[in-house]
Amino acid sequence: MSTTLLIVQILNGLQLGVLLFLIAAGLTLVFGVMDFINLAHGVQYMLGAYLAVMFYGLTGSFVAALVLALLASLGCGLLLEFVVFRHLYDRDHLDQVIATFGIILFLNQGVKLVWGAAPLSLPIPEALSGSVVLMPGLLYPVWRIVIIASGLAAGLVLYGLVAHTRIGMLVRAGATNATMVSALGVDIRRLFMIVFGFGTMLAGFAGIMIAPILSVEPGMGDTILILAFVVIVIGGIGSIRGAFIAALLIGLVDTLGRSFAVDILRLFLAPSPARTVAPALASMLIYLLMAVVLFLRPSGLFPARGR
Amino acid sequence: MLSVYSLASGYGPAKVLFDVSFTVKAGEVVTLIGRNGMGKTTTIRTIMGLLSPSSGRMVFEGERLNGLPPYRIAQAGIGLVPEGRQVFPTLTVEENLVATAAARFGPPRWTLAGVYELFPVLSERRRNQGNELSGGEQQMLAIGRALMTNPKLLILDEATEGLAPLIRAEIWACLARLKAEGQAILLVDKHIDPLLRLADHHVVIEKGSVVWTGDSNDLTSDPYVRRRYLQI
Amino acid sequence: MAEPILRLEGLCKSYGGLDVTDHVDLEVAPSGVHAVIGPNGAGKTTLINQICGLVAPDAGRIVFAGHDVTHRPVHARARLGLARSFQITSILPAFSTLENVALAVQAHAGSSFRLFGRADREEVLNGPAYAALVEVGLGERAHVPAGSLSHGEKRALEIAIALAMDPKLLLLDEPMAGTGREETERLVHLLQGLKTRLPMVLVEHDMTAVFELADHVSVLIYGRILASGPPEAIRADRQVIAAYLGEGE
Amino acid sequence: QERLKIGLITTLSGPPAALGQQQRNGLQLAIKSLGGKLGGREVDLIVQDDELKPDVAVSKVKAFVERDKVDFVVGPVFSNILVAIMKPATDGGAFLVSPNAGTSNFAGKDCNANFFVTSYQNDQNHEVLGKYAQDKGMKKVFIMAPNYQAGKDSLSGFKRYFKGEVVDEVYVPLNQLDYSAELARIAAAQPEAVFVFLPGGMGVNFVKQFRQAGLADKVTFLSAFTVDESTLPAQQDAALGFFGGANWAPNLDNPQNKAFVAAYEKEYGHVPGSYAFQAYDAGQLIDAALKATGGKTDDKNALRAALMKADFKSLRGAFRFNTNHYPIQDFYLVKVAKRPDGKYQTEIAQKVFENYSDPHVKDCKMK
Amino acid sequence: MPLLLFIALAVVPPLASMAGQAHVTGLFARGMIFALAALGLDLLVGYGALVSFGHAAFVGLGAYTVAILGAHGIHDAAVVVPVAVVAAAAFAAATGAISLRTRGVYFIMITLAFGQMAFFTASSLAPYGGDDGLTVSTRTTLFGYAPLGRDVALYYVIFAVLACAYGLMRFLVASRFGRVFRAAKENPVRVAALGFDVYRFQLAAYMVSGVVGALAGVLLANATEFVSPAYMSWRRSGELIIMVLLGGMGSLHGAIIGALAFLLLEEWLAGVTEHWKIIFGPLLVVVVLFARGGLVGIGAALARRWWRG
Ligand SMILES: Nc1ncnc2c1ncn2[C@@H]1O[C@H](COP(=O)(O)OP(=O)(O)OP(=O)(O)O)[C@@H](O)[C@H]1O
Ligand SMILES: Nc1ncnc2c1ncn2[C@@H]1O[C@H](COP(=O)(O)OP(=O)(O)OP(=O)(O)O)[C@@H](O)[C@H]1O
Ligand SMILES: [Mg+2]
Ligand SMILES: [Mg+2]
Repeated sequence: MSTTLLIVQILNGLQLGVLLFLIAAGLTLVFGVMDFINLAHGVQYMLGAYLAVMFYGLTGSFVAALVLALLASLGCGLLLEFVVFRHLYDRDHLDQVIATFGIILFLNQGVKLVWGAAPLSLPIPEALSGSVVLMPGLLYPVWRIVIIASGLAAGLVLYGLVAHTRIGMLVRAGATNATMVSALGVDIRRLFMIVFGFGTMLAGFAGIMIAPILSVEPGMGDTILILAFVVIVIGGIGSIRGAFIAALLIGLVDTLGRSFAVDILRLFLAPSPARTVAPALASMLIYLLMAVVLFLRPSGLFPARGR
Repeated sequence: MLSVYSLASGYGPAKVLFDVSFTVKAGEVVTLIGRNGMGKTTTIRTIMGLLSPSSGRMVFEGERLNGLPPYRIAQAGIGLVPEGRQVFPTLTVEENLVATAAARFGPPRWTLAGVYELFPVLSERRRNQGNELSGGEQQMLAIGRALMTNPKLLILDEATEGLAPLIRAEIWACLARLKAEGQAILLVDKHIDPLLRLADHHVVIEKGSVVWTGDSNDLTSDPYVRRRYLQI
Repeated sequence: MAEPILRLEGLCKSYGGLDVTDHVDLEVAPSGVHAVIGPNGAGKTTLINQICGLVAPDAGRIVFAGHDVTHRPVHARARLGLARSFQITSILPAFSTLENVALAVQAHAGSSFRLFGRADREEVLNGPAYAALVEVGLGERAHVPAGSLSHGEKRALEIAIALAMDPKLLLLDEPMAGTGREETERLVHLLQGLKTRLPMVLVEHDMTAVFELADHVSVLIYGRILASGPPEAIRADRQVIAAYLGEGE
Repeated sequence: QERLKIGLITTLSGPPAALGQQQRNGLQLAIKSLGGKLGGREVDLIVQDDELKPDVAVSKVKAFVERDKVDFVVGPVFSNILVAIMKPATDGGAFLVSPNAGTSNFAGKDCNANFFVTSYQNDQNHEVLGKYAQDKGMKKVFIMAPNYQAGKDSLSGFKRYFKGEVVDEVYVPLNQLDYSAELARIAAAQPEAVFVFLPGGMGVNFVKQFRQAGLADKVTFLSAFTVDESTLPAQQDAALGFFGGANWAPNLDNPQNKAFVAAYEKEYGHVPGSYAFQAYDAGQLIDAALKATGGKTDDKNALRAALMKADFKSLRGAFRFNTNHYPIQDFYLVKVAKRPDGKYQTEIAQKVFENYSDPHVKDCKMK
Repeated sequence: MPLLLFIALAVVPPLASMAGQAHVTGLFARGMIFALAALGLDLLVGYGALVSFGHAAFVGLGAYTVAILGAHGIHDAAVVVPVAVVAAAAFAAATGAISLRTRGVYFIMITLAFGQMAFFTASSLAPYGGDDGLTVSTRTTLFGYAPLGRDVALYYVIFAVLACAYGLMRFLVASRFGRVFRAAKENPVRVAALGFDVYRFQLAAYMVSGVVGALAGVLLANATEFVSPAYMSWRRSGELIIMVLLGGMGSLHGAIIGALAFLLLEEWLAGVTEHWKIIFGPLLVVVVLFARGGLVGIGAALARRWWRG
């Protein structure tokens, strides 16, 4: 295990972390801040990717596809909000779970009906397709840098919005006591609608940005959804900073675990059992991490105050 | 300003209000009096649009309130200090105050600085979360929050619950000042003596119906109400 | 003076830079009402929370009925006979009013790991529970869900629960807050009857009630005991008047 | 004559649904091109989704056997489903024809008289690449697969023929999305070739990221089930020139295959993959056997013997069944190419094995 | 209502065989197995607000007990069942002790974590089929006698277990123990202040629920004659939650109805169209939007309306 490889893997881990954060960002807003359990976040992410593929097919331009897909995601989000979600804000979390699970089934199947079951893909825009040399022996795809940048940007926007604007305050207030916000003269339903639409757009945005490196296929949002929840829970629900740090932590642990588990276990075990145990352990690692974090800090790393 | 005509309302199948009528005129202080569970809070919740009346009429400044959502009612100029405080636990004190602040009718009478002056403790705790405050501090916050919406009519439901005597006295003084400035106020409180000094009208509710109305003099001289609601 | 039922020794608690409880020493006599008064935010609730175990003190010792309970969990202290009411109503909203109280009876009746038999039909639990409800004037409301009680009724229920635990010491955090005038009078009357057999710590802002009930008053300001003594002395104390009582309403 | 009942159990939900759809399409196309009849009998094809859950598959197959009284069960895509349905399908008296999954245990000690495989023994496609790398005289190869049984079988299959240095052997979690960590290792190890087994979406992700990392020009890409007709529409140019191993390719030169590919593309709008072809052959196999028995299914022994003959024109050209009911056939190295019409397909690069049979047959008691 | 439900379930096999639809028996058997698991979960979700997202692990644990002991030639219920029960109780005690320190969504996720660990462990059990799973060659016997050989017999065994578990749960939630457990759902601080060690009550309930799940697993292994790590996947745990919610949590029979409805609807819709999820999904949404308390809630609302005339 050489030092350059270690450094490279650390970088990769951070990058995976930012990628995860990009996906978790919208969920932090809707679930963490607005306190609405939206299992459909994953399929909204998927929908963003599919829409981008479709618009790319129609326009042939990535930028146009990005813009149109974002708008369409927003539209879908608002539509879903109007038809389903607004009736569930003051319901039990579990009602939200079952309804949004229904939406998962519907959209996964719907996507398959419209676009077929085979995986699709979105090419990287020409100008951003190459790689750059970050350091000797380390070629880095430009698009990944773009993803990192957009993840950071999403985080900053979100943080600013939630922590430092009146909209953010009202959303946080509405999450704990919507009636009271409304009784003080704020149309909390409309506000929730806007925020929800924005959250959907963020999900769609993540889907669009990631489509060039991952396959676009039905069900692509399901595993991601779980990962995003892991991120948010480790970070502490409601804390954007926590989600960001947790995402990096998971990225690092997962990447390094995968890369070096075998080498580390070989210190204790014969090569052949090490080879079989290590991958199982690596798969478990993020869950192990979550269990340990929650054991030590039952409300995540950065528990939101006042919940 | 606010007129309520034979209001009936309740929680689902449970009828609580049967016949409540009263008015609050501009610049007036009116109280709702009654024992526990008689429907005072229910009346207020119905006015605010948090419960929908099964019959009756509510008019505020010429606008019919029936069927309006709560935020429209608040925007029409009613500020609420709810029973049980209900401050926003996840917001800091300052955020609690500014989040819903508004000045819908000209320049604001109440600003952050004004509220902090009224309740200096809040200024000390401005960075604390709402749920970290003591009970009394939360009560002050709830009052400040309602004032920050600069309402035409201020409704206080047991706003002095849990406040220390000194602070309570300050609140009465403050309300008197507000009244002098022409602020209309609807009050529910169990401390009758200061209410007698402050209020123009009293409305007594019993089992969901208004059983008595009158001014402070009537109240002190009516033997039945006196026995029930005043210390003898 | 007899051995105190509760003794606090140098109790400290601070949040951030704020000393909410600052070396508090306090002794509660085995009978009578010990009132703790003080301005809002003085640390009264925090003190109660430390006594019953919801908040861990930073330093100091809590001795209850001869046991050092400083590090025992909430439920263990309750088992020793420490009951409390909450300033911010804390009941079981979906349970009926009677069940709320019956659960408290069950707590000291024991055998709660009993897996069979319908608990809601047990007369040994319901009888005392109903009696407690009647005492606070909620007899008629026994079978409605506690969540649909009015605010004042919930406050009364809070007291009934504490009574039903049949405690050795009762901590009352603003029991009169939110109860109407008539109800307050009834409550004062009730507590007056109780205080002969049950020591109490009473935190309250209703001075009429405090001075009617208390045998001993401690004044807490900024986390410190400013004054302690018989009610008459406290009422006349200039410092207390300036910081808390004011000149009366 | 009574209608012939066939139950198809395949994966139609979740990400691998594309594979199940190809299987279904292939079988349906076979029935259609045979005039809606197999062995002269009208066919009722009942299609069920196994949802990739073994217990669901068991329940569906039991319904096939008990409710529908099917004579043949065709399917599934995945080995773990095959293991689960073997007992309920064959105990119930039906013949099970697998158009894809072919686990080693059923080729060897657990071989079953009523079970036929029209694809291959699972390890064989991997062996193709191992043999190829060995023949090419490659020295250093990096190999990788997901951490599950098929993944482990894959890498051991590769190593069975490749005797050069395996610079690293990596198992990744199933359905991993991001391969930057592994790509970094590959770049650091500087092998001549990589061999990967990353089916479905994993393959799409890896191929794209492999190309983006700039490794495609330096390292030969060998794979099994990673670049095929089910993933190429998503991989597109990223996979061009990459190698796979197969018993067939769309451009395999024989008249029946040409007709099949043309008909399939006309009917379903995409290039068929091996899943479709093997299911098509399964249809033909049943047809041929029934023709031999005059459409009768009650004499199981006669029917089995007829199936054993495999007397039909397979799309892969000539093949026959071994005693364990797995095929003896040729295997090829295939390479991804872009067709003039802009679609992508794998094309035969060279033949690697001729009349190849799997080694497990020696453990099978059937004669 | 629960009585009707059980009577209906009891007459399924004769009706099915009369109608010549014997496989329906198998379908309902599977439904009842999941109903059993859902029933156990309902104790946690409906009465304790402890939403376990790793419940499938217990089912898997029970199933693997059958398979692994079977692989070593042990098929007798007298061994299999106690082993499964003890294993599940131990697993529940260990994971519950940690999980119950957390609340709400944190609890959901930490139970998911333990479920996933169980899943990955089972997947790497190479001697027992790894992630391909392994076939159960012989169904569980009782003192050497093979009562489960026939599907109908198996059906009635499942039925009996379900009925017993239901009865047990009914008693449990109404008992003193159950009352404390339910109260802790509403307001744990208050319950602790009354002198109850909330944690112990919740842990005990968690273990009971896990054991019931493992029994379902034992039955599942017998019904499908196959076990696989897929039985433990998070999707399965999620489906169990959905079953409980669909039926209406906190009523026990709701869980049974939910599981049966979920599986039968799935079976039926899948027969209608391959794209059945496009119908099933919105159906779930509609159930939530128009009824509180799941199918049981709808039933109650309809009954009320009918009552009023
Ligand atoms: N959420 C509710 N659901 C059902 N009934 C309720 C609800 N809230 C209050 N009630 C009932 O309505 C009646 C009136 O309650 P209300 O809160 O208006 O009384 P109040 O006069 O404000 O009393 P208090 O002085 O105790 O606050 C009470 O009998 C109470 O039990
Ligand atoms: N968790 C916390 N974090 C930070 N500050 C806290 C926290 N809890 C309480 N405080 C502060 O400690 C002080 C004492 O609070 P406490 O609730 O004990 O007051 P109190 O004497 O009961 O007042 P009141 O009469 O108003 O109920 C308050 O100023 C409050 O803001
Ligand atoms: Mg009230
Ligand atoms: Mg207090």
